[in-house]
Amino acid sequence: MSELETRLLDRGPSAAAAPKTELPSHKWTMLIDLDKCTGCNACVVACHVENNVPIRSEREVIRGHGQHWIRIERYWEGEGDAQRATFLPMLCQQCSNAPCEPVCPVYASVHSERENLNLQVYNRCVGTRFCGNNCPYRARQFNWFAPQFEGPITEMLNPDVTVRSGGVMEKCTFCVQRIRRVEEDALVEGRPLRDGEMVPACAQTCPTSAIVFGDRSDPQSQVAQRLGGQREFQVLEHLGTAPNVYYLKAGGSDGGAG
Amino acid sequence: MTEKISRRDFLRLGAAGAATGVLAGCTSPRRWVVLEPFVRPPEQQVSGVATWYATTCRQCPAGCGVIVRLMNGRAVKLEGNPEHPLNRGKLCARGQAGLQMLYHPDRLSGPLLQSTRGSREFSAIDWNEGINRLFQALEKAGPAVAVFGGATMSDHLFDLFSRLLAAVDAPAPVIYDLYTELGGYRMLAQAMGQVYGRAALPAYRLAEADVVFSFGAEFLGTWTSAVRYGVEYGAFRSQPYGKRGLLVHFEPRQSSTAVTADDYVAIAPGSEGLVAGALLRIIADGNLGLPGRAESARGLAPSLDVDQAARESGIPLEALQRWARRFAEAERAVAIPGGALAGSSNGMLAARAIEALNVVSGSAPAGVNTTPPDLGLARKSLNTFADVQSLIARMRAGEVQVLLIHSTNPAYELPAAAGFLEALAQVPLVVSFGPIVDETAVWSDLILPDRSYLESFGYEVVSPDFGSPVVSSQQPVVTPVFDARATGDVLLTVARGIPAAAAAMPWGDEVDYLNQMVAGLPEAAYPASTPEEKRARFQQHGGWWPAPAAAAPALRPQPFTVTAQRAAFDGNETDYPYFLHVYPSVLLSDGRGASLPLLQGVPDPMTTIAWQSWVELHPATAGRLEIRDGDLLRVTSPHGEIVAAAYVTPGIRPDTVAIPAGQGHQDLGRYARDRGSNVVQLLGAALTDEGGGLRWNGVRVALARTGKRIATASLESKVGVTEGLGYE
Amino acid sequence: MFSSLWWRVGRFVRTSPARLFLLAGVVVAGALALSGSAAPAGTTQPMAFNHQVMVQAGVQCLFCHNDALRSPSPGMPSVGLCMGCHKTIAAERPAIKQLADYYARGEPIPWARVNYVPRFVYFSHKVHLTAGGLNCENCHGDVGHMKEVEPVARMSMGWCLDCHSKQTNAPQLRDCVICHR
Amino acid sequence: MAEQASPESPVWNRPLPDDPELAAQVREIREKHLLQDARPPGEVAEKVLGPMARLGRVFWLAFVVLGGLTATWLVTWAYQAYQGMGVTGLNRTIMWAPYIVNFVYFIGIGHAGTFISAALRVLKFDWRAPISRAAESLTVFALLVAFTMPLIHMGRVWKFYWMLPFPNQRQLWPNPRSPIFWDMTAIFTYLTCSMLFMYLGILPDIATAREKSSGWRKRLYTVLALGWRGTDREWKHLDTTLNIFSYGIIPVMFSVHTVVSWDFAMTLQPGWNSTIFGPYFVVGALYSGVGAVIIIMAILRKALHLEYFLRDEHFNAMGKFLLILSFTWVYFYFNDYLLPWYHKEPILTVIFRLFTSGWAAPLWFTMLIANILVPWATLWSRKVRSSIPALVGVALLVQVGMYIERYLIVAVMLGYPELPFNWSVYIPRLPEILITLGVFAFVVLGITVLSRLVPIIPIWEVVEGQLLQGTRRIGRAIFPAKPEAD
Repeated sequence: MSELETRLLDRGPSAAAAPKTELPSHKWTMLIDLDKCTGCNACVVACHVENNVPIRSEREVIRGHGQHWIRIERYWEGEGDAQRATFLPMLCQQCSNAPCEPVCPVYASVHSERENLNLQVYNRCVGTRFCGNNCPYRARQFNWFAPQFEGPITEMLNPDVTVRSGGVMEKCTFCVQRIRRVEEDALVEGRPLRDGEMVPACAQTCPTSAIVFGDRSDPQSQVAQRLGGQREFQVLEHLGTAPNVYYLKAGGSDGGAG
Repeated sequence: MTEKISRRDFLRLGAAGAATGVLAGCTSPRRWVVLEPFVRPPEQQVSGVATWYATTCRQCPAGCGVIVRLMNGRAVKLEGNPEHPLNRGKLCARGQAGLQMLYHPDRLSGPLLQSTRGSREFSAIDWNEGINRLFQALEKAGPAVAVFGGATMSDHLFDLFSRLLAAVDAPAPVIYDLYTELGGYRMLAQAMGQVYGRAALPAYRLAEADVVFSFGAEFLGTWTSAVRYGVEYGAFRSQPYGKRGLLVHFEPRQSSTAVTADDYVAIAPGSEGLVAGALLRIIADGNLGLPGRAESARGLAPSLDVDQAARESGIPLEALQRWARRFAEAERAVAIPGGALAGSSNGMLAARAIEALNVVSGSAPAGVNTTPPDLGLARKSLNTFADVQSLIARMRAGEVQVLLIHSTNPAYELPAAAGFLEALAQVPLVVSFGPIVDETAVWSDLILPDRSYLESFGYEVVSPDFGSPVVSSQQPVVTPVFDARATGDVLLTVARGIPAAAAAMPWGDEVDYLNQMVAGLPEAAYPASTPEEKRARFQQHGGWWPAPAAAAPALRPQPFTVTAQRAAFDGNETDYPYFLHVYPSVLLSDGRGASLPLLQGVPDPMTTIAWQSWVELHPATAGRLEIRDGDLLRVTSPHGEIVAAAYVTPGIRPDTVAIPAGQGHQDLGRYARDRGSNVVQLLGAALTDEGGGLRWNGVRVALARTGKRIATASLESKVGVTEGLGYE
Repeated sequence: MFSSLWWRVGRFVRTSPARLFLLAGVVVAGALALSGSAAPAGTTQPMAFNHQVMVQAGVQCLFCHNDALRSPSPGMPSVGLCMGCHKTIAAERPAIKQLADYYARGEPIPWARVNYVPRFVYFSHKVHLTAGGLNCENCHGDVGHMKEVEPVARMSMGWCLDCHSKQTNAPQLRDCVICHR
Repeated sequence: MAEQASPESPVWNRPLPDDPELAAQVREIREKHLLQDARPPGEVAEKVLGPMARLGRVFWLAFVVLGGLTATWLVTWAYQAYQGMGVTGLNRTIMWAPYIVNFVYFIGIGHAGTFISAALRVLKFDWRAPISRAAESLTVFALLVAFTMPLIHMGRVWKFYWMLPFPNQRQLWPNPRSPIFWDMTAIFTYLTCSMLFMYLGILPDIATAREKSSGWRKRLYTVLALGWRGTDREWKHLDTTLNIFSYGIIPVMFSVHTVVSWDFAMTLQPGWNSTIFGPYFVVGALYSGVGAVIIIMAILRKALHLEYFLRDEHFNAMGKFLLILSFTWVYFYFNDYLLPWYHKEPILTVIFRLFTSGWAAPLWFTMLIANILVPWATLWSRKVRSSIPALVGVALLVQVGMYIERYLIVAVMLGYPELPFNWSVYIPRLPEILITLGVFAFVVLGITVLSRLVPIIPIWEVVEGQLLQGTRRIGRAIFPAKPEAD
């Protein structure tokens, strides 16, 4: 029997010993290569299923109440033959200097130093929507009505994620329920997190692997190695929100540097 | 049912109670929350920890491998099977949404009987009565039985249907649906047969390609296996030393593949073959490209005037020359004949012309030039529209007593001119196996709902195979949610009563049949010693695939001639000024996705519209006819008329109008009903010149304002997206 | 009839206003008793299950709640697990007969949950028992000596935070994401 | 030589000078200035309390109509809270529009009320005496409404108490860095300050009313008057308290509306995050507030026949005040537009083009006409300022202009974030319209009911002012002069 089970078997209330292993902190980062994004929306559907994001009816979408934690923004550029469109997957950028955090009156939008993420505590949100207005990326989605999951569809809801009620703000959390589960497993097994062990739902299903996810504080990670190229940019950098989502420019000559 | 308890019965009995918390009342919650433990816990079930099962996605005919995450006995997430050679751990939007089909609120629980067809008054009957009715009809019908199947019917079910029909010596099942027709599966297979001698769906490896010319092939949206082509495209864009390849896309409408391409060429509809022929001619005449290429081009190039071809296809001559040189000089150049060709009158000619480009560049498609080892498994072969017309003729002649329809919706997918519904009247018993009441089920007498693919056994031979044959396995991942029964079991039960069929199908139930089939498979990539272990590994890994063998030698193409001329369009220019471009919707495919809210509610990539159908037209055309977004237009073609909302987009040719397939259902559940319009009603039933396919891409239409408007359910701000970016 | 009752109560009160407070007290006590918001007298478990007897017989927590070390939820013992021993041991006791009934009918035992955490809170037994270095008794009290399990404390946020804020070497334990996601 | 009020002849029957020309001048002065035209205190009180008690048919009609609208406001609010915020016209880009516009508008109106009574009291402008209480009542009701607006806007309004700093077992406090928390504290202080300031001012008058009324009014006034006997000690304390309050309220007024403007200035939204928003909103508040007070003065003058109290001199002074405020507002408004127009930040050029030539142009131009063109073209002439209908017309236009100006800032600018994909246009739906109408009705209802419950004109201030006023003769002319009493 492991040392652990022996301790448990002597059945006495043991002093609340300090946790043995130190809780490591991470710099979760997402890298989206716009050269590979084909706008197929697989990430959008995967995110809906993973995070219990409700699908709104036609009437609601017409009134602008459509909720997608990640959406594909399609912009038209150029004229005539040079007519181009770019797909820009837009989701919460988990800003390190997030404009939505200071404005929330009830600490529902808080920053997690350890995970370097912007958290949205659904049960604390009272729905003033100040954060939604202050997000320049409009990445925050509001539950204008209470979501309805009809019939047995409630069976496919992911038990790891809170099903939000009406009147609550929600947003992409980098699949924080997966991050927590992977961290808990690593913590229990007493080992550091491996790169690629934590993959959000969108990165896992993206057919062209346009979305790469990892902890950029670990130099060996996929993300850290691919950052810093000429093609790298961040959306609305000039606002100083220090987002944690990096994009790689699309296009370039067919033989040019990657 | 035999005395041996199959895996499904074990699941059904064991998992009687899942741990559910029922919170009721407002007094201290502790007292009222009931915690129900299992009676007999299934062995791998740890409440709170996920278990994963491997199975196959049946949302489109490709057959990608899927692993399903289960929490407390409920399927909560689908992911790509990382080991599966086709999709390598990835899934497309339709694959991800497949889970909602399992828990769809409109799924039928138990068989239904409809007194008068089209009345939609169904009376529930139990399974014994349903199966007895089918059995008595089949027994009486003898050879007068027909099966109309779709491409997403699993191969094991196709095998059982074929054996049943062969036993009662009725003609083989007809496998045909709108998705494979719009994708041109059958036509491309026939073309490959003429070029390489083996009629199989081609698969083009892009991972190492330098230049890819795609002629109307939306391989990043819906064509053949959008996931595998996504994986290939990802590799194509990140080749070593920063090489990202050149993708050129020829299509009248700017699809998501067109906008991700490096160069998009808005060619005139129906002129793909002409352009390919012109390129061959230029390579041959100009002696371009690597050594040897010009000679083989000279052998194949059609005799045509390049200037006239340029004028007709709407591409400047110097552009044609530029593309011809790029294609000829690229070491690994691939030309992909797309689905749009299948609908043109000269589809086969165009496909051969484009395949000639591949022959010139020496890159034959995978899955065509290798002779597959004999797996001993049945494999669906798709039928042409001509076969469907002959089936309809048989029905109209009264030669069909019992018609079985599975995983296809002909009442919605076939054009009215095909006369399917009229012919249905002559068939005494129509049995539909759809899980949800769709348009065809409304015109059937008996509905024996099949299980969703996440609840049923089976195998599917993957098509297109990218070089090595793959068989995907299916297994139930949850206790069946509704009282549906696997069609395979229904057939085997019925077959036991018919002497000829009983001999041909000796198995007790589907699992017996599958165990025998799997036992016959050769050595797989994963080790499996005893037959039981091979069966278990077959389901655990999610299928069978051989160890990666060396690339098979490229088959020498047979001599074939290339002629190139523009496709014909019915409807004269004056009455019907616009070409109609029909394409399968990226999310709803050919309409089977319309029942899922996950697919209806997610915006279409190019138009960002959800829940609606639309008519795409160029701003110039819209300006001339004073049409704005959301105006309801009456679109009339020589064969029919529909009303749909306009969507003005710069991504289409001024003389062309594009309408996606998928909406316009009267049935198929609460999410699909009365939404948009069905573009198939505009199509005629004419055949293509060669190959017997449906000519769905050769229709001209006229537009007329109805004066009414609807609000478009689009996610984008039209102003912001077009002018906004420049901020002028 | 009601008016006479009303008159009689009025007379009773009018005689001495002090009785008014007596009447009010009665009404309030009645309301409290009915609404059940008074301290819960004890859970109505479907079967009399006595932890004390089990523990004295040498059965450890992990034997029945066997998922506690490998899953966020400790796992309730299945009816099959109980029958594993009680098919033979003390089979004649009424409670055990009741257990055998449930098993025969293939019905799960509808235990009433004792310790409750709202559904938007994610608590993991695995982490607390292994990395947290805690023991079942730290939170659930000395269940080994309880005839019928009683909640030792209302598991509210403040209660959890008392422990979490004491972990000086792991300040991140006060992060919202530890319990809310 | 100041003409002193000798004890034998009380102020109200001071004889006219015998020289006919001087007498004509004195008669004219008494005609123009309320405080010169003294009447016996009893008569002044009767002029106020008389019409107050007579609840005519017009009052009950107004009460029913306004009461109905207020009821629709509350019912619509309940419906919206029950159904969810989706019933409004808000969408994923514009998450704030109607109610925050009302919030800023009503806090704006509120400021003018207290500013007029407190600041003019500090500056010793005695002509403010009859206006101050009407203005303060406007403040109180406008603030009550403004306080409910953020609550109406909340998705889960039943959890509003989480925004209040109370100790709880969750060890969670409201976020002190959030402008909404500042709003909450600012409005609370301002509401309590102005209520106290008004209540103190009303005490002596309620005592007067207590003496002169009967029945339920008498019982009500005895309770409300807190036993005011009018002793010198009480007057002394009242005077010092009112002074303290009036000195205290002015900085509160400036800070509250600056805090309200920080809801917008502290954000990243283009068009909002400019440093001029503080003073710009304060001046905007005063501008719309003074307009509103003019309207309230005109309505009360008509309804309660207060011609004696609210004379041409008051309307003339308020008209001039409005004109000056219009100048300052224009300065701040174009200061806010000048810089973006100059440095051509892309997104702001889009918004600017939207206002000048886009779909929002009609709104923008009506706002400019209403706020700048009309007041500047008319208010300089005394004829307009003294004809009450004209002045009320201009004031109403100013209200419309200022409401549109805030609508442009909140509802229109919010629809144009930096990423063009998410641009959107806000279209008001029924709940917002009903709630906005209901809220306007509530403020007017509040003032009408208050004006029938308590004397709306401060009798003691008028009487005190009349006592201290005198005339001074310099050479051939007589001027109204106020001897240095305090």
